[in-house]
Amino acid sequence: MSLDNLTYYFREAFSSLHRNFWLSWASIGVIIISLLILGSSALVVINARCLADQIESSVEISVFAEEDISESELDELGDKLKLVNGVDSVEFVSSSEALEKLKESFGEKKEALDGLEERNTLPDSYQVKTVDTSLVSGVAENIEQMQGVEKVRYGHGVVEKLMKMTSWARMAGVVLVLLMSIAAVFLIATTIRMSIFSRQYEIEIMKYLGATNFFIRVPFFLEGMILGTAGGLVSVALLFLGYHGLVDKVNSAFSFLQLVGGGQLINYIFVGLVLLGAIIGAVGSSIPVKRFLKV
Amino acid sequence: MSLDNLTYYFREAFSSLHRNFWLSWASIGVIIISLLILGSSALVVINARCLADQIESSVEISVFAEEDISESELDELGDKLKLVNGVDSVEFVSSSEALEKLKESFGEKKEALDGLEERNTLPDSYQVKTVDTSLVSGVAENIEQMQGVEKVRYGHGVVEKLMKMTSWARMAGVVLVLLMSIAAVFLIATTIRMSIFSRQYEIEIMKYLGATNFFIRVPFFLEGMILGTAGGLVSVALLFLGYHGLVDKVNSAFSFLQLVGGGQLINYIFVGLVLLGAIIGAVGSSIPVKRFLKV
Amino acid sequence: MIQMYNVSKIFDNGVKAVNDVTLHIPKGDFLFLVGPSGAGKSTLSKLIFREELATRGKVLFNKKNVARYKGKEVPLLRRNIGMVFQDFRLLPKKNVFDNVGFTLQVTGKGRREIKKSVPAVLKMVGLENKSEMFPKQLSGGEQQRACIARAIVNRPPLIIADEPTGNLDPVTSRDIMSLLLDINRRGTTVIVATHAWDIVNSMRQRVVALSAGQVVRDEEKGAYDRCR
Amino acid sequence: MIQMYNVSKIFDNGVKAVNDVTLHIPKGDFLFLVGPSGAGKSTLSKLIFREELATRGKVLFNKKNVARYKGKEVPLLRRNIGMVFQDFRLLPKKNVFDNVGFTLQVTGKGRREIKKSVPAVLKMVGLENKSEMFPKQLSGGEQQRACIARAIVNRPPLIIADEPTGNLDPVTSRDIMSLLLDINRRGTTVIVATHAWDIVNSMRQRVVALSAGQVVRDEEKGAYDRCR
Ligand SMILES: Nc1ncnc2c1ncn2[C@@H]1O[C@H](COP(=O)(O)OP(=O)(O)OP(=O)(O)O)[C@@H](O)[C@H]1O
Ligand SMILES: Nc1ncnc2c1ncn2[C@@H]1O[C@H](COP(=O)(O)OP(=O)(O)OP(=O)(O)O)[C@@H](O)[C@H]1O
Ligand SMILES: [Mg+2]
Ligand SMILES: [Mg+2]
Repeated sequence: MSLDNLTYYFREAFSSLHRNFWLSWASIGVIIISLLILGSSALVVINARCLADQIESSVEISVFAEEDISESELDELGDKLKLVNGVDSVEFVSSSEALEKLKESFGEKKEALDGLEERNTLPDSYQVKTVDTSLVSGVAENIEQMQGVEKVRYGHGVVEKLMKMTSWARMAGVVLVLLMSIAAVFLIATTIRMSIFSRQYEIEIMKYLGATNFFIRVPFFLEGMILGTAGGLVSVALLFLGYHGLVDKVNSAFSFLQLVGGGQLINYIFVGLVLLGAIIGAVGSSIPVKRFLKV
Repeated sequence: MSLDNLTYYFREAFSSLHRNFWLSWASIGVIIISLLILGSSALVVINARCLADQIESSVEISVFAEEDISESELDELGDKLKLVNGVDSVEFVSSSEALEKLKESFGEKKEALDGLEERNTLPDSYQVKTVDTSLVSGVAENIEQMQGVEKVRYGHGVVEKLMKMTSWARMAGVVLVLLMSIAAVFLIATTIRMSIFSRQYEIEIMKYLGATNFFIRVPFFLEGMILGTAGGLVSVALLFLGYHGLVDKVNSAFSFLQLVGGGQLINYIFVGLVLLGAIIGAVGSSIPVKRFLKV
Repeated sequence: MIQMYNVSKIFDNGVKAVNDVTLHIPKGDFLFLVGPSGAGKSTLSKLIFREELATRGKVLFNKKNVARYKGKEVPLLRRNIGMVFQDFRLLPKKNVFDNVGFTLQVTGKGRREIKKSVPAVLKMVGLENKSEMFPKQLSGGEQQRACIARAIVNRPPLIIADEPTGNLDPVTSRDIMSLLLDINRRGTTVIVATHAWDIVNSMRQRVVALSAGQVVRDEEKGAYDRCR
Repeated sequence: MIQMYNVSKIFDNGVKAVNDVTLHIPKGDFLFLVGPSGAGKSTLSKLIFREELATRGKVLFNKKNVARYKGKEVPLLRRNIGMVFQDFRLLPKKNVFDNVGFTLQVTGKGRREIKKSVPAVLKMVGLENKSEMFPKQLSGGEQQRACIARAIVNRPPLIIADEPTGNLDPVTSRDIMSLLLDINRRGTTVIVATHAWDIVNSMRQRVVALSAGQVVRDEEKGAYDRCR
């Protein structure tokens, strides 16, 4: 490929963008909207996953020791718990700490429990966290059979429901992003295809004049890449500004609901969107040309 | 408009759909996807609002009477509470009922409270619901000043946060649906516009042959309406099946998370989507023709 | 039927295609418009047809300035003119029958009338076997004849034929010209822009010669050029 | 240069456009293809150009069956043939200069060469002042000449001109024909499908007459038809 050809390809691509002004803008508009929708879904999914992670990591197993157990046996039990498969961390909570926690969870109503201090019936316990939420019930069963363990408790139904819900959210997220990707690819490719459709006549003539398929397609490839990259950049810019505005507002308004403020994954999404735009633009512009080349 | 003309218009519309086969399908595809995205957003928003309503309606003010109050004074207080501006309902909760409720909310841990029954320190209370969540703090202040009231309690910070969040969710919902509507309209109109773009040559010739603008536009109008209605019906069908599948699964999986299963509003959305498709299709097909009629 | 007074047409790019033309074409005339390539014949036709508007001067059709036709009236003007376009302008997605029938369709004619008139006209131009074919499937000359059929099918009071025989063999050309002359004899005004010098010379009708946008000759019973 | 053996072309709709044609065109020939409208002249040209493939029979170009050119080779075949299309086929969004330069562009010629060759060729066909104009802004004859310029600019070994003077006045037509003859004298094979009987008769070159897809006459130093 000589320099002459290279300049020709770029000149063609740019002048075609200019000559097909309306079509170019329409395509960019569609690219921007598609990528915005895809990008927003991805951000929603990331936040949902992050929330699910938080919820899951707070699921613990309470292990209550037999009442007549000695101090040293209690310590020993704690050490053994740490060795159970799937256990992440073990924390000792004394009877009085348990009451404190309980009161805390009561919030404003805590004085209702004032009477309890004198005859605290809450037992000592170990709070066991598992490596993964799906292991909770298995680990609990194992622990129940251990010596010195009176009772094991974890939010049976609730944990399972939570797990279901978070795994649902994850799956739904993957499905959502997948569907949105397909939709975005379809929308962008269709739009570009249509804009090329209206140039069928030109493409055929070029072929009749002895142009190779490659020669005809390269400018379309470049043109699509330019459109796609431009659309990608604009949508990422909008998404970036919009999302950071939202994060600022939400994170300061709700201390209990924190959006993912930045980080690797979000940067990947932004870069990914621009790349996706460029790729669909380039490929989507040069593939549909093919059908008009068969003359 | 004679019958001859009418049959001509319809014949033209249908044969154009047939002749511009690829363009027709591409347009229908874009319409389906756009309306699917819009429809899903609307369903998400409806469910979010419904959830927000549930959360809000559960915000109550607890009113504790002075300890030395007589039975009749207590009743009187209840009646007076009902008359306070903004109060929706008042319910008496006796000390023992309060303990029951507390135990319930403890779920699996309720035996920890076993000791309490003997010396129940929980006071009697009135649970007051307000007409609107935004009135909670005002009503609470008023009640506090009433005779015989020892203390008033409601989740201060929490209520305000919740209120903020639900009103946010509502606003975000409206914004989301609005943005999605704009996006859908843009996508559909652009696609149809593009498909008409490729027929510029034909439209101009018709004008040169003495056809009136009306004569040229009617078949485009019909064609767009057919495309839009077809796309709308398909997307509503997909949405209906998908959503009801989801509702069945979610509602049976999570008793605490109930999706809106049906009802007027959802039917409105479905009808609205079909109408929107038909209208954008028809209008979006006949407006862009205009620019080619100026010859 | 047509009066032009000091008409000039200057295109956006500065080309003066028609330059100060004054011309009268009475009803019932048969007129050849001749001149070298790029002389302004097509532009002059487009001015009557209101495809282009004159930059200066007035073009009257039936005593009304064509520039005065606005919006909804333009189609009414054009229905009075059967135009054979130099570039054919057949509707690519309609077959020959529907292309020719289209001019009847736009005036709201019923299907029965269309089914009667169109085949008759196709027969006149020798396309009776091609009515189901699409423009792309026709030879150059066949497209041209379809275009002529379309121009005459609704019996307009004026026919403008821009180079109607450029893709036709001599025999067919003569047939087409006789057809036009025949239509003229029944009262239709006919303007033919053409390079077919042999036909112009043998028919001895009014000849208007253009050169560089100006009328350089206007003769009753004229010839293609003075020298012959 | 071209050999056709029992070539027939039957279109999808059953039309037999070319019927059992056997024809040899040696290198350096100048050949007129004549025949009534719809006789199959354009279809025959398209068979050589590989725009259409023969239904039966063989078409050899430089001893190679054109049907054997596959994919990437088709452009190479076409670069050897300068084609003047009956329907012009100018690129609507390129101006005259770029349209004519395109055939040089596709063979990878540099800008310097294009800037030298194109104006020279435009001058030959009399379009030196129109190089910045777009096809839509040209008269019919000017478009036709742009098309001729494009066909000859890269000096192909074969030129096929399908009705190259249909929109040209007699003087310009003669100039174009002399130009083609001139190019032929320098060794280029030239095929001209035409209805211009006067030119055919005056030039006395080989004439192949088609009728209903069949070769009905093939004469050295022939005339448009036997009677004249
Ligand atoms: N739309 C346009 N914009 C600019 N210039 C134009 C336009 N249309 C025509 N011209 C120029 O006006 C001049 C007259 O063109 P016109 O088509 O009237 O010629 P013509 O007499 O019909 O020629 P031909 O016999 O070749 O068809 C030409 O020089 C042409 O380049
Ligand atoms: N793509 C096609 N499909 C079907 N029939 C076709 C097609 N192209 C041409 N024909 C038919 O083949 C016949 C020969 O056409 P062709 O274009 O070769 O004629 P021609 O000799 O060039 O005529 P003209 O002088 O009018 O240009 C015609 O009857 C035409 O209708
Ligand atoms: Mg002209
Ligand atoms: Mg032909």
